Amino acid sequence: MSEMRFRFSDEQLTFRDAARDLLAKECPPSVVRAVWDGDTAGEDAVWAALCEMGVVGLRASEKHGGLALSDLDLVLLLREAGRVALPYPVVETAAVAVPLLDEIGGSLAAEWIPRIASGETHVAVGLPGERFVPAATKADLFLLVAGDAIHAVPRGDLTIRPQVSVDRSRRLGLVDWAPSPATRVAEGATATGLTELSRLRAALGTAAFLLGLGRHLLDITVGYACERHQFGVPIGSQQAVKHKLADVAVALTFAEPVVYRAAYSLAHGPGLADEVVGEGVDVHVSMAKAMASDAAMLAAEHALQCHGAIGYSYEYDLQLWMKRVWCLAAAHGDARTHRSVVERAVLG
Amino acid sequence: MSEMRFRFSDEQLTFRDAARDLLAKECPPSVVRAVWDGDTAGEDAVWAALCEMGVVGLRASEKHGGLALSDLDLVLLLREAGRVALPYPVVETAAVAVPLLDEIGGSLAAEWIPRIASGETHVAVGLPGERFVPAATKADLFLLVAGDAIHAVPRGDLTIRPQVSVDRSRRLGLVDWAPSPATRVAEGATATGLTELSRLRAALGTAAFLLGLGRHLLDITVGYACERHQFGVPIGSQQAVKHKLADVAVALTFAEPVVYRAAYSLAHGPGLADEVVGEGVDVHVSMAKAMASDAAMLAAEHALQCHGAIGYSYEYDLQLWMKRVWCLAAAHGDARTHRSVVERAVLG
Amino acid sequence: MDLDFTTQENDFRAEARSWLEANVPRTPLPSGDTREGFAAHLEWERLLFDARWAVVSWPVEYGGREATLMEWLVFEEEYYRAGAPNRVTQNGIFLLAPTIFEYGTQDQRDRLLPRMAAAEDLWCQGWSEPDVGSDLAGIKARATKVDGGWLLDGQKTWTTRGAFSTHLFGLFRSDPEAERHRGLTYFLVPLDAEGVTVTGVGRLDGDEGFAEVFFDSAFVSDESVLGGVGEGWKVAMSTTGSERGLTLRSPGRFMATATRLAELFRSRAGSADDVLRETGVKGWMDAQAYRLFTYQTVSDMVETGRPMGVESSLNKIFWSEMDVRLHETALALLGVDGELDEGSADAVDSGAWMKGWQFALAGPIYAGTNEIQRNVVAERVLGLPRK
Amino acid sequence: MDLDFTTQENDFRAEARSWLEANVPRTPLPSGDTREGFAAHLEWERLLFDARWAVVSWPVEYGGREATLMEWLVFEEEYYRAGAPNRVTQNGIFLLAPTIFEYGTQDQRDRLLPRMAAAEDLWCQGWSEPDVGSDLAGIKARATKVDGGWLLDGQKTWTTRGAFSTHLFGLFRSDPEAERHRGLTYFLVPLDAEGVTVTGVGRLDGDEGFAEVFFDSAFVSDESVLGGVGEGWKVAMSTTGSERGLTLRSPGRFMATATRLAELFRSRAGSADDVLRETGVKGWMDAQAYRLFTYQTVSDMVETGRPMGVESSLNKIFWSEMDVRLHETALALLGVDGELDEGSADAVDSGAWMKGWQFALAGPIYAGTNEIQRNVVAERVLGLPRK
Repeated sequence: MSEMRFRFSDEQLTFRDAARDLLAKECPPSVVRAVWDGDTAGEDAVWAALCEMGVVGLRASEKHGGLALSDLDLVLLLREAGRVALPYPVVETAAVAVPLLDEIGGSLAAEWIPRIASGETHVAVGLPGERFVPAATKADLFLLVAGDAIHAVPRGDLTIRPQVSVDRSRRLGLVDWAPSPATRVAEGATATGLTELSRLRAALGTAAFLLGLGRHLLDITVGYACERHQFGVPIGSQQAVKHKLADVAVALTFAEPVVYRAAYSLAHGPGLADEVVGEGVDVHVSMAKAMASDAAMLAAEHALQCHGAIGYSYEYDLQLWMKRVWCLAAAHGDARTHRSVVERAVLG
Repeated sequence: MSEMRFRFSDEQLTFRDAARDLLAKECPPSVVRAVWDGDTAGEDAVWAALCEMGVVGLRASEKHGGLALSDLDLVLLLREAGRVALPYPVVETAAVAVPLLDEIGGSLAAEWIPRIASGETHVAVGLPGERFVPAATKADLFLLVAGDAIHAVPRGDLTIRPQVSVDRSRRLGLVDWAPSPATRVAEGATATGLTELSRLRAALGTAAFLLGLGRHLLDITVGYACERHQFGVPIGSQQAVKHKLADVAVALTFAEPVVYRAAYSLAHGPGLADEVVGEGVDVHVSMAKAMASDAAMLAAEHALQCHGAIGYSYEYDLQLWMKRVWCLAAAHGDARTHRSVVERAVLG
Repeated sequence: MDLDFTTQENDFRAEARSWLEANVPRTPLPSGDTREGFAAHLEWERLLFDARWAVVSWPVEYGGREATLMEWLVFEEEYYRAGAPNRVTQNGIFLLAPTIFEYGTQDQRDRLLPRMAAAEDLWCQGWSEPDVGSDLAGIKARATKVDGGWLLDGQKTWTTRGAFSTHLFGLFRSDPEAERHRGLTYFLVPLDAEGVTVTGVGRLDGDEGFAEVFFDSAFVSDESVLGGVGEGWKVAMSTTGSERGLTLRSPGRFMATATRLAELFRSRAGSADDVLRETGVKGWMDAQAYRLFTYQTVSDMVETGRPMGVESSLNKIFWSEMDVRLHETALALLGVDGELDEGSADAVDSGAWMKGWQFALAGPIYAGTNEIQRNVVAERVLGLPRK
Repeated sequence: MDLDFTTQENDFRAEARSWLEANVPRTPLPSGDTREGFAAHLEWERLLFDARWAVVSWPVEYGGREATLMEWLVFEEEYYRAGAPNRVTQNGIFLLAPTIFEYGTQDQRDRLLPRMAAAEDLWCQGWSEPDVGSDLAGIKARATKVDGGWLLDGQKTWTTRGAFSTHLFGLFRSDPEAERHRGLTYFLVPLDAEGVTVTGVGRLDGDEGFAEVFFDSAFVSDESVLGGVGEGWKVAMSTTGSERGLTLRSPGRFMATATRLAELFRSRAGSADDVLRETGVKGWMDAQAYRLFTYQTVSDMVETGRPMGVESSLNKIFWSEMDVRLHETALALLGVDGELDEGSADAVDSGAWMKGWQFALAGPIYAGTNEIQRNVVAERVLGLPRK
């Protein structure tokens, strides 16, 4: 190819399609709702299938049984996980913990990565600025940051105070623990660099997940607006509904390439030379999280508005996606926080 | 009356109606457009009529030939002046310069107020933060602030560098002058207090004028949307047009009482006791200017959008109102600047 | 214009404030939209009634104080400032009662209003039906004339607190031949009547706040008709006017929310950037504007005697969207703490902002969606063509 | 995915940049929408043509370089970065030419395209008519068949730069019996033909940028028909597709605006509060997003061969509203200096932001208002029902 090329490879698209098919089959809304009610059998089955497909270990090197693929290879899969509102913290696991363990290496990686990637055990991540750890009650190993060190803490060495999120599938916990030399697995500049990288991966992965949530909200709202009649016509024939949904389509459509570019930057460094301002990977990731958060929030707001009263009911599935958007738009840096990163780089 | 009462008196409403009738007759769009082209005959006639009606000297005390009325009595008249996009700087003259001269008093007031209130001569005002003086080429007397002193400078003692505003009727000038003891008419705490008061009056008067501009933009757009047909129906039957204009109606409707309350505060001090935060007159005026600026800007934006191409043409009168809104929304403190005043008082 | 309250108004405020300070529960009641919470709220309602604060603007003989509209606004400001519980009786007191005052017979007034004020009868509204939503003219539930009364059939849905109420008011089609808004009659229905079944439905925030009500040849007497057979549309419009207008959403509620938001900003000064502060101050200004608009409107009503008209649609759009933005700003300020719900160990203000946000989200939807309200403003306030 | 430009692309960029640096006028030309400015722009256009930068993606024999789509994007970035003049030939080159390439005869291509590229023929578009606006199917101007050609009658309006052009392209109703979008034919009309009268009309910013064109039995030859008699609708849709799509609004233009805005922020750091800075950075991010979206779309077109489709409506909504916000932010940053117009003694950047703001305001209106574009997105991209 003699041209610059902003397009996923056929392999990447094929992998995405396979993940989409698997998730559509294994993770219907009933599985998400079951997790709300404390029943994780469905969730465990989806997770096992994703592990088997290689999604969870995708970022691990081959010596740890992974696929040795990049953030760019993962980004479309996380978007697919968002479409079905996968209740498991896939971003923290596959996009953050696995590559972090791999980069720390040694016996820690050798011992844990294969077990995590196979679904045999679970890992949780606590980054600076994130007060609560998702699915904390599920994890056997906690990767936690204290000062300029990273610690790997087994479940037995800490206590968890559970929190109730508006999205019950989040299963948040406040982790109480004491850093010690025994748990320290990286320190100094290495740890600081890995922590920063983990933050970028968490923000980017969450942005991709939000794109999927937003796209699904748009899809089901379009479906509802075509079927639901009021005043004798489908509500989707009203201009107010059309324009709300067109605005969502615009927001998602233009956020998508920004997220994919950020994934490229993480994987291969900033491309598209001759940009006016020499931004780095952090700026690209911040743009991605800011735009994806805003687009998904708009999708949620307009979805509820177009659904009317039924969207407001607990029994209707809309809320499963909407509440996840509320939580993830704030997680790993909200839109304002990320815009301020871009602002400092661009406006001085 | 044994009740709190948020309503203008019958006298105030009658005065407003009389001013409305006069302005409708004396200040059609052709008069505004003529000023753009340098022909002020029509403007001079309107101004003479307003002087005769007592509007210009309304705020002056009786000994200077005024009506000794308050900012509250003036506010509805300024809104009417906005409805016809009166090209003369009525706010700076009737709401700022006349009471300022009156408060400075002495021979300055005795000499100038009657001549200004009769339209025989013209006054211009330069407050801190306002780089340019409106209708500068028309004025015989300039009230200018330098440091902690107020100066009254005759036309002959200064030079004016004319500026071209996007609204040609603004006739802005950058005034070049040197403060001297001979021109100083107030200093120290007195001058600082009067300057602050003048700024509040200028902001409030401009807010009232903006309400009038915005209301007229809404009215003509409604009229256009009823008449203009596209795809076989009036464009005003489209939901997108309806909702845009409904949003303008909401914004103007809720800005109006905020402007009137600020006028009351200036005239009588803050009423409506038992407010949660003890705000002062400055906060009330800032709320007024912020909300009126935003509402008028929304009215201008949606007016142009609903008019389509014809609104974009120089020959169509819409632009006369729209461009005035652009200028006055920024003049005497824009919405952000005024909101920051409220912000400091309310959020600490 | 005189924006200073009179001595009488200030005295009224002082009396209300002092009673509320002494009586409002120290810890917030559980949600009135759960079964336990509702019981706690009933206790509060009866305490209010006994002290004659339940229906301040009503005649003395029905339990009120014959307060002026201004005094009612003052009371509401004090009520919400004190953090007093939401009124679980509001559907009756604020929506149905004005209609009974206007259209009810003397017998209906004497019989129904005192029990409503005392929270002995608990009213829910039956407007929406499956596939009808905001389009009231499409109502399908039927009323069939029989000897001495009517048989009701059909289904009502999205009935707020229906599962905890004793009575329902709503429209039924009494003339099967008539179309759209003709042939409807306004009925007052005891929910313990034979043939009536009430099923609770969960709401966004998890509370059982909604109900579906099924009618299967449920018999009601002729005295259950409010305002005349076939007059239902006209009568209902007066009630929905109340819902959308002044009475349900008094400015005191939003002033209180805005004040709590300002306090939240002050208590978390470190986490509020200027962008968020500007959003916060916008919300606070809007709450002020809503208060000023309301006082202006009420002054006008008092002086001219004209009732609140179609401009209540402007009102509904403004307060409902303001309420969403106020809560949204609070959640943004809370950051990662924002998602914590009621009952979470570390939730700020017991998760009240998240709860309030979900409640606020219903605002633009219920009582005629804001899209419909914008059509109403465009067509009936501005005079744009219908179609 | 490979987001690094190839050596060939980088070389192309370097060549363009170096030529533009050497040749772009040091001081901005007067507006091309005034009579004097237009003449100055024509000189520039001919300079561009002589250096073969006028139509980089066209065949060499018509004056181009057969540049790839990617290279065209690169050229546009360099063009706007260099602050080069707006193209007064754009209606011909970007709107008409793609249609001639697709529907024209070989003779039409050979005859018209080189003169268009060289700015010898200057084309304006004749879409709008009085009372027609964006509703092209309602066109009333008529074409009547006569021996050897056609007689044109009627009026076209809002014709950009019509007063300075030599030719017009547009739709005329050739079958008076047919309704709406049937029976229309696409004509190429010399404006010096007998029976054609052109009248300039002022635009918002005061320039004589519009024209009305009157046809009074104006004769044109059979060779003036583009794409077949009665095929006008189909042919025109391809042109309006171009207008709304990629070709007219290349990302380079908005990147350049966003960059100038960032420079304005840096130069006026004292007057920019955080609220305004956030607005500024949003605009900058949108311009980036637009660039990324465009590269993604072009990559897709290159790889799959499919043309730009209905998603061009998404495009139009996005760039036109972004352009308004970018200029609005600049004016807010300028504060009381913002209202100064071109030619004002103390105007910042010679009043370019105020001028650009007025130009940007046309974006959401022209080429199908954004309301219509939102309908198109809803119906044709999302599949919502038409009515």
